[in-house]
Amino acid sequence: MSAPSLPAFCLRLVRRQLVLAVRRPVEILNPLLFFAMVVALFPLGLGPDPKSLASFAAGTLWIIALLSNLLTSDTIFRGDYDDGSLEQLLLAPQPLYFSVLAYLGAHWLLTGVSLALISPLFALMLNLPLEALPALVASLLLGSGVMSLVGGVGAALTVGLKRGGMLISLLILPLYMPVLIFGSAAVRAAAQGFPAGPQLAILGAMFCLAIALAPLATAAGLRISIDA
Amino acid sequence: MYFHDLHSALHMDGHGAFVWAAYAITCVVLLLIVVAPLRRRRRLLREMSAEARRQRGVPTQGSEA
Amino acid sequence: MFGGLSFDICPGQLVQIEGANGAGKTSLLRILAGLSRYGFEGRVERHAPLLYLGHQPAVKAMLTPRENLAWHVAGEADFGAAAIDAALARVGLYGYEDVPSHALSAGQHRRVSLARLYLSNSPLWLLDEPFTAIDVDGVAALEERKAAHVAAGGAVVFTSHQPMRGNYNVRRLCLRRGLL
Amino acid sequence: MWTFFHKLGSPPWLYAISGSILKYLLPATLLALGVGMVWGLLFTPPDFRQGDSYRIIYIHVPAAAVALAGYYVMATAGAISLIWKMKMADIAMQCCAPIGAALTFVALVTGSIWGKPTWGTWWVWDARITSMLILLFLYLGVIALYEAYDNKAAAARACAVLSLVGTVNIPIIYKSVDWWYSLHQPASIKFTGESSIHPSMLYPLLLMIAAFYALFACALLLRMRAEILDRERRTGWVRKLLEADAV
Repeated sequence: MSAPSLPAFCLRLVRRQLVLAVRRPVEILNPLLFFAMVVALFPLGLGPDPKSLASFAAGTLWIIALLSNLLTSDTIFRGDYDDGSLEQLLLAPQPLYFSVLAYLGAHWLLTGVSLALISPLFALMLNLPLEALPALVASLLLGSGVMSLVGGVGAALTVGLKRGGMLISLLILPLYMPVLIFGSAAVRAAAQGFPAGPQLAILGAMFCLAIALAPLATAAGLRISIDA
Repeated sequence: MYFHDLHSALHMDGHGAFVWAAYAITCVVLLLIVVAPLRRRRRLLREMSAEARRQRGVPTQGSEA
Repeated sequence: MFGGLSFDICPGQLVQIEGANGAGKTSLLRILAGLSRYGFEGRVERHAPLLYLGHQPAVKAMLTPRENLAWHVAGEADFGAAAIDAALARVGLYGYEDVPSHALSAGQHRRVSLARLYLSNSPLWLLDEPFTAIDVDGVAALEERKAAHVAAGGAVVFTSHQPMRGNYNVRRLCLRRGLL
Repeated sequence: MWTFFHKLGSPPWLYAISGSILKYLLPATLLALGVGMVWGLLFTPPDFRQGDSYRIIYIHVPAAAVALAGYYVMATAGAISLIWKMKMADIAMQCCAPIGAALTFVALVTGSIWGKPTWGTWWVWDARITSMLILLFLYLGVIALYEAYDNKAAAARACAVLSLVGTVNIPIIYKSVDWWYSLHQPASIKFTGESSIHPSMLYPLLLMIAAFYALFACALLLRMRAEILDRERRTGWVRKLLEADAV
């Protein structure tokens, strides 16, 4: 018998991650719940005036999405590090670059995509104009992909540490900033009736760059963490 | 020198406080990044020579007298 | 931790690494496996695919033994469901294939990961404390399996404090104060 | 070339050569800093628009330039330590971070102090200031990651990876912050163009930039020497050095 092909192995890894998540649905729901609760905080803090909420909505939604992504990124590798699965993955004959890509892809599907899909609901609660909804979903889809990939680097570098939770935010928040800038700008442009295409194109470019480079750094980080 | 006297140099048309404060803070930080490693090195040397002395043991004094 | 080590492991050898706690048994095994690549000076040459089983059994509580084992061997080849069930039966997990792993004991988790030994094609096995949490019958079966693998031209390196119970031809490496 | 590279990797050689370099470089640097500061503070004419507050430029711009360059030095050292497993590169990388963070801090504080008389507020979300702030975060992240690991060899490699990731990101961050600022820029705040700087102001600035680079080199070497001593304290050459020192 020969080793399975690379795509088959990666698909299998994604499927395993999804099965694991579905068996413990709280893990999928927690970031969404977090998103909903923080959305509720903003009117309480800023006042209920629909106009002022609408003017902040684009930035607010993006910051909350960023935070909920950040909170989940610590767990990407932690479970597998603790129970020894990660060692086995490192020893598998398949190149780690692609396994890592599969891991991060699964994380993106579970947090980023689900968040992007329900975000219109919360956008309406914050009085974001309807025209901006497609831009919001598209920018969150692309942006959360970048954030999952970059977050994977932070997760890989801190997975061996007992207290990684706070540290990972220090490491990756500065790297999230360009995503935030263009993501919220896309939504704001759409809300003001301008085309959001350029910003989305830049987010797409960032996504491509992250796909090419982030798994390299993540794989290196995992090898260091396993070795330490 | 551009300024006529010490007072005008300190005052700088009302901007003196800002300018001198900025220079003072900079000097302190620059001094710190130079002095900190020097102090650490001196402390290390002292530690290590103490360790070496411990390993050699207490010198036996007056054994020949 | 240790220095001046040099040895070859050839096909047909059963090697036991012994040593007190903290002597570096696990570290040595991880270096051999290629998990530790820094922090030591020297060279490890591997000419065969290897199978490494570490301290942790890598069993996911939310997956069944069948799913766990299928994932463990997924990198190697696509074994059918029948082969996986057969391997689970060999380690005494017949009838437990579909029970969620969190309902199983630590020894049974260990058995799930040891079931790989009945599937794997890798000639070189590196086993870290394989007998942990395994009962007497299990130990005997495992010893037999290792002997069979060695007889078939494979090689096994394992760490353990206890000598093997059965009468096998074992090469013993003793790590004592960093030396062999 | 290769023997030089090899020597660079040897702690005793680096310790000795850095000692003899520092003997001349450190006094020269301090002298240049002193001269530059006095020159900039007292011997240059004031800017016709900003008056005397522009004199902060002589510390702000060099600090910012060297802080940014320091990150690239750190990332380069990190890459060398990852690729060739060179212990000295490891040490250099780890020693860059606090110095770079300190210089970034200086740039931010002086920029903020400069902002008060010029713009009337202590802090402006100006593109350059914001980028410097993010640079400070990047430095602090590297330091925090290094401190979090117990195993210092692994810490150095983790920091090397992080600083390389940061290097890829710095241009992206700078460009995006720049774009973001130009989008939101309030019309009232405008920086005086520096391209038309008068030579009488330019020369002290160039001197200060050179002095800051030299200071970075000095601080880096000093830190590396201390770190080398600490890591190599059990080796023969350090023992010998101690004995020679004690006698």
